[in-house]
Amino acid sequence: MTDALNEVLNLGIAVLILVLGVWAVVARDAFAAAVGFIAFGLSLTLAWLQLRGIDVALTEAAIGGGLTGALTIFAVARLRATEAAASAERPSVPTRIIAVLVAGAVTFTLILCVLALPNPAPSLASAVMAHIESTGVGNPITAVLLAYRAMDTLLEATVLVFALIGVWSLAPDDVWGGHPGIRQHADPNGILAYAARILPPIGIVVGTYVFWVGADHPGGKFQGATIIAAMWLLVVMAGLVDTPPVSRRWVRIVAAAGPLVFIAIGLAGVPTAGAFLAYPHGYAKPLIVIIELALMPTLALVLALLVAGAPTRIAKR
Amino acid sequence: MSEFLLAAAGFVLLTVAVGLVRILRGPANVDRMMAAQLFGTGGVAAVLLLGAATGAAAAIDVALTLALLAAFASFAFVKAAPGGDGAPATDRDR
Amino acid sequence: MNDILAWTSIVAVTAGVFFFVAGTVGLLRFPDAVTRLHALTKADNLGLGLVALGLMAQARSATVMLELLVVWGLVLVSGATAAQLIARGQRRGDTQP
Amino acid sequence: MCAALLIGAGAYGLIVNAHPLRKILAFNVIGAGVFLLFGAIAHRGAGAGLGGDPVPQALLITGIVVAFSATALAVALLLRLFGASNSVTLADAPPSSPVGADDSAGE
Repeated sequence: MTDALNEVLNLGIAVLILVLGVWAVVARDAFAAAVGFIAFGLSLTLAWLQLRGIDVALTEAAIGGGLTGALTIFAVARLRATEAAASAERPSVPTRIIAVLVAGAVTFTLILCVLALPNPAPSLASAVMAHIESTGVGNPITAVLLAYRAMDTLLEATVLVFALIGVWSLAPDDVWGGHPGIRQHADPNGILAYAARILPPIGIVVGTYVFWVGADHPGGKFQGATIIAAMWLLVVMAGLVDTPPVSRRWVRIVAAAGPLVFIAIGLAGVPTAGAFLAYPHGYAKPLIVIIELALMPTLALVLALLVAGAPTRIAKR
Repeated sequence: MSEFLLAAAGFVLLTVAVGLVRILRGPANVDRMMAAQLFGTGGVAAVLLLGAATGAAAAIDVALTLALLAAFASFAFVKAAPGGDGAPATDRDR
Repeated sequence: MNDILAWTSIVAVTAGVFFFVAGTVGLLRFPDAVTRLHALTKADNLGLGLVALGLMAQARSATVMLELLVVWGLVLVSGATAAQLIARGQRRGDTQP
Repeated sequence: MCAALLIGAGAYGLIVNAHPLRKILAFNVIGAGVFLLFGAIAHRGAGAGLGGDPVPQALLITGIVVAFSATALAVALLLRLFGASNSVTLADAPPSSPVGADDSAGE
């Protein structure tokens, strides 16, 4: 009974995701497409929940639903003028037929591959669980992220910082190093400012909580950092504070600190444990906590500034 | 009990899906802005019910995140949408 | 005792689902954006509250109950704010078409 | 569960759009499809008391975050292109626009 219900539910979520995904691509109006895309991200969260990837569900809820949504929606607003011109040059019918054929072929091949997946599926779960004791961390996903595959996580944090450098370097010459994003003007006594005063304290508590439980339960630094970044952006949106000019020293120090601490600990592993990113026996848990603690502010800052975009205004001296 | 909760989750999800179709078709952007609202309530309820049905306690954290970020998304809509607090022009003017 | 709790949650969750259905019916049937917004926000928030209440009866610890309460409170605050903002944007669009 | 797998495949059928911002969105949809496929595979590898194989799940988190940063960079590039040439298509941009004069990223 439960299984059948579950199956129906999964099917329903699958259909919902498909419809929203198609909508995000074919909708005539870009705003509608962006809204559909956000709903798409939020329904993916449900799918992750059903696939028992609660950590992934948290990440998707935070990044897919919130930050990517805000990013695209602001871009749509700023590019509104170009929409008419772009929709005027719709691809010709033969082009579209070819595109449909190509996409159909890719889909068909993928379905064949999916049906050909080995059964029972290969799994590293038991290998992870066998060694989790030595990391001192209770959440297997945190263990994988920061112990077994720490190199990936380090590279990821570095990629984020480089993406931010890339975004910043797109600033025009005259506003180099200025404030990113558009200056928001809102009524300081308005309802949005009110919400921006109520929500962030709760949000920061929730973000820290999600970060803290990450050691033993689903959660972790990415999710917590995203929540905090969103809260900061909310305050910026309400016009209560402005984004900092990117040439400020503290911005740059915070943006670089997390990966640097990570690399330093990794290098320290060479003499003490015999390999880059290896943890000496018995010190794994404190070191992992230090890395997470160092990465957290970096991630929050970088994620928020990635949404804010390239500098657009001159820094006030 | 878990069957009941699962069925309830499915039902809520169904109403969310129906509402979403209505909202996305909506004639004006104002209608579309409600999408995040809808997920803020319906989606959170579905997540809570699913979590309770499958016994995943951490689903509440997901619901918490979803609630915060859905609020963030709807504020972003309002700021960015034509006719919202951000730009005064509406779609039809262009 | 357990029976009472179970029935409480069944009744509350059912009532919550009913309000979700009502909200969606309102969304489908009401003629303009402001009334649709009204149906969506009020009915759905009540529905979520009832669902949270129902699940609280199932909760194993006080922390979980508190978390459920916080979830509902958050959605209430943000939902009310966003509804205000959307409705305001709608009205501005009406007065200067 | 196989039903969920098909979504990943279905999402691929979506590469037909003119506006570059929409292309970015479509690309994200494809990415989400890939993630979902990977997640479903992770779910098949459940074992040792876990709901899914934790290694792919951890990689998924990494993947989602990196996809977000790539999207942010793409959007920033697009906005800069628009700011520099008042157009979002490379084809008919006036040749005088100094696009990409200062992209010394990755220092």
